[in-house]
Amino acid sequence: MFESQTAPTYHLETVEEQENDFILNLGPQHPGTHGVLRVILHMDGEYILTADPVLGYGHRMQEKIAENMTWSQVLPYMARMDYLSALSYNQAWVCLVEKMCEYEVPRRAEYIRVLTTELNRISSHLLWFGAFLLDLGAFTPFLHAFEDRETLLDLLESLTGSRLTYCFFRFGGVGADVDAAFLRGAQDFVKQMHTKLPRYHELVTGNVIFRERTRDVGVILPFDTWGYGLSGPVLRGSGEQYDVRTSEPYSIYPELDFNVPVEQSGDCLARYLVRLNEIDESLKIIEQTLANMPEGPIKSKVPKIIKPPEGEASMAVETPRGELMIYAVSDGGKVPYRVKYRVPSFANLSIFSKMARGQLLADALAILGSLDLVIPEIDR
Amino acid sequence: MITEISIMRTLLSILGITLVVGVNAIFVVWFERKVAGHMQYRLGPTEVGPAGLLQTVADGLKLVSKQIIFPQSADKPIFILAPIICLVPVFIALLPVPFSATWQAHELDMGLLLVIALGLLNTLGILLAGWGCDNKYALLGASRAVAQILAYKIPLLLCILPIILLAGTFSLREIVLVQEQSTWFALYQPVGFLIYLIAITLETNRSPFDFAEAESELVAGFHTEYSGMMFSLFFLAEYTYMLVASAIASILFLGGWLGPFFPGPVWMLIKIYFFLFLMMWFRWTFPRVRVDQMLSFGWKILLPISLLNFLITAGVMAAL
Amino acid sequence: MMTSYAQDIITGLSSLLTGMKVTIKTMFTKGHTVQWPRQTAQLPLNFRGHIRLVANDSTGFAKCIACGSCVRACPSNCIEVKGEKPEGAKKKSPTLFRLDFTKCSLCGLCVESCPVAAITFSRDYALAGLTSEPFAAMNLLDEVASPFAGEEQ
Amino acid sequence: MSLIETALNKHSLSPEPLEYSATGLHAKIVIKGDQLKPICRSLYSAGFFLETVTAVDNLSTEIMQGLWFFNHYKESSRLMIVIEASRKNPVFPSIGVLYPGAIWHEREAAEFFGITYEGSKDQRGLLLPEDVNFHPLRKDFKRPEHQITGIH
Repeated sequence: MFESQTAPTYHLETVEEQENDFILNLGPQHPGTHGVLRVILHMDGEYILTADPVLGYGHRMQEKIAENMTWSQVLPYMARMDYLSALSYNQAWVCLVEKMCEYEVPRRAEYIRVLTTELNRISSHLLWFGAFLLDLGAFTPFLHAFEDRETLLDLLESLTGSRLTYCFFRFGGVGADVDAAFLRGAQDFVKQMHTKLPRYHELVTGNVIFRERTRDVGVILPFDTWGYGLSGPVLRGSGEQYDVRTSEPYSIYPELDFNVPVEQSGDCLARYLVRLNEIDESLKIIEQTLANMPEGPIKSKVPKIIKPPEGEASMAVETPRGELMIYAVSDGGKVPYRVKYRVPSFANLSIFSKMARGQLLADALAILGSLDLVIPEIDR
Repeated sequence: MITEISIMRTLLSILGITLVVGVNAIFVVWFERKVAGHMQYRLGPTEVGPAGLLQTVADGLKLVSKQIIFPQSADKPIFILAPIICLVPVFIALLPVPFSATWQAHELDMGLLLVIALGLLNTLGILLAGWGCDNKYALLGASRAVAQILAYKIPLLLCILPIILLAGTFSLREIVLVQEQSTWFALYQPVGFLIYLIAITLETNRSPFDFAEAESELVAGFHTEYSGMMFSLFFLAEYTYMLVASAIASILFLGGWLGPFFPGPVWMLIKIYFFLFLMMWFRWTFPRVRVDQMLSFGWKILLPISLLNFLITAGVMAAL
Repeated sequence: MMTSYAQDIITGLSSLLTGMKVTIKTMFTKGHTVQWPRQTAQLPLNFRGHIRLVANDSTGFAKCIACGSCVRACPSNCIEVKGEKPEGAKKKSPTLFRLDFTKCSLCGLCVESCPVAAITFSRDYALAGLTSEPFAAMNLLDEVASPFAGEEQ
Repeated sequence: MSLIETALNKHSLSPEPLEYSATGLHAKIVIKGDQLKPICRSLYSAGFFLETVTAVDNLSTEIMQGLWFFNHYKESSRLMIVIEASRKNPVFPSIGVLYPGAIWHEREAAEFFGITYEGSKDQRGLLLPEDVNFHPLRKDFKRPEHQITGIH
């Protein structure tokens, strides 16, 4: 309907910084960057010549912190990296240590882990949905998403005791058992989301303004994906069906029946659709775990002081933002010798300067929103 | 002829307009927050006054008591002038607006023209605000406001022209009186009505066309650097402008104060608030349109359709 | 071309109207809002406030045996415990149990590490103050009776 | 395994297979510095994506291990490439030309470990403040004298 004019394309090599360039500092305090991200934009009117993200405003040196903590003390720090999917990070860390020490995990604990992680994934996607629309200038979807997220957070709070920075998983199990009220609440939530998701589509997906703002904006071509190491919905929007949950199944994921949503067009709309479809798939997983929840213990016996044997190991999980890999080296001691977090948003943001080149300022913010960045995770 | 009575009348009506502007701003801001709240599963203001009605007064007092910050590199005269230039024209534009057959501050033969002309000055205020404060975001916002002006003003005028053809007058009061003889012009001009609705949303810088502010892109657009009372002048100007645009819309298309049972001013207010509610409804539902998309929307869709609408009306009028 | 032009406009307009239908419906639905302080939301059962000491049912003294495992478990170094044996007792009792709540991340590792289940989460949520001092050194022994009470005087 | 073997076929390297269930990795190869770029070229054309670039500082053996992690979208095949260098002045080749995503990882590892990535277009720091003159992840790193004061 509103055909946009073709944007002039610029190449990095041909653009030189000039004295009278219009330089715009997007951030670190800017309503569109969702956190302390700063992007230096060289602009020609409303068009962006180059974009250079400047990171580190929220840097806490998590990898060094981990070298000064015992293996179990690192656990609470996991939630502080990606605060929107704390349970995925919890899972990565406990699975890593369980792998190194060869601890057993009871089946009920595995079910609770997957159930809560998927709930957490939905809450993360809901928040992203709202924030993305906020970037596009629509305020109402944000609070509509928060309305549903509120139910979800209440539910998770009743189990884990916190609303956002969960520290719930334990080596060899989980921190608390689910009760009948929680299971009923989860069932009600699934029902509620099944009626609410079509509303989101009515309110946003079909909207002509939204479609024009996102279609063909910020296209990631398939041959860019592996050079930048993209993962998660950002990758799956470009047609690559890569999901750690299916490619390297951990926990009980191999027993579950779910699809990995993929879109081919690689633009903001594709990433949006992937995430909304992922909510659907997560609901499917939750329904299955609720139906098959086994009885039994929720925690196996593990020693109080954890000393993984000397060696190295890596563990990858699928967070709502993509692949999180933790690589740890143990020297047999009480503290990790080296921990490396490979975080999804970091790789996903690195392609931004390429995508933003030659785009309008408004589009750059749509792109930034569609990448689903969590800045503390990037800065670590 | 200037008589004592006419001077008294003018003074009284200026007082009346000031009252209307003030009360309207207090009420509409509250109304908008309530509408927004309930559309988002919230409640809106509830604490100050009955149902939070006095919240705006409290906010206004807070704004007035705040320090006005002048950026060091700002062009101070322009910086101060900009909000005034924004507010005064919309204030004056209320003069020829009739709230009933008798409730009118000043009858003008060219009332409609005056309102249209004053509407343009608002953009000048925005441009000055963006230019004067030496802020890049504000400058971008102001340049957006200027860039869009032709894209909606021409369709807007092309929607008004058929009304003038139908009514045969520029006087707002007489346009309503003509509608009393026949019927609401919205029924003759449904397409023009729709386009006018879109155009006034554009004209008042309201979402989905709020590029000049564009919170998520430009922080606060042209008024990024304004604080305290000067910011609230922009705010007042925006809401008064909405009032004027809605009043003109109800006069042109919905027969102004005409209606059964209630006295004229009540009907006029009902119609005005209907338009205000529509604009709020738009704002709290839609994402923001991109600037270039809005321009091509203005030139490729609004302009040809409104031109066609005008030509057809003129043709039919000539044939009759 | 003309038909697609008109079709675009009509589908566009109808999509906008669908969205407006959703928001107007929402206007008449009730949300989650709880108007604090007139109403209060229910705290969940597993709510994690700051930690507090559990008193022994019979004596009223703290169950704590001042073993220091919570101090070692804490990732933020926010617990400080000192203890000694009261006269005639088999186990130690805390003479000092101080929490630096400004550092605490409410992870609950201390609660889990405690061998005698002497620590639990409080249900205080409205914690606010004008200075950080009251929270930087919270004396948790205040809430429980102390076996040393007689000696100090 | 097959994907890794095919990709590295022409380099006559035999990756050391690792127990996936125990380490989470499929293979590991230790190579010389000048072999990295040709290997990465093969990996790139085989569609391997870059997980991360990092390092491990080993104080006792005086060795800085540069680590490169790769994986494949189609079939999970995690490959770890190791290059060893002296920890005094570690220099590794940059693969930013092939894998543009590596530039940020290299910038991060460079400032954390004091590594020089030769041929990198972008040598700026990434996460640490601009004025730091230390490399916090080196094992002999001592907290600098400078203390931040005035935090309440």
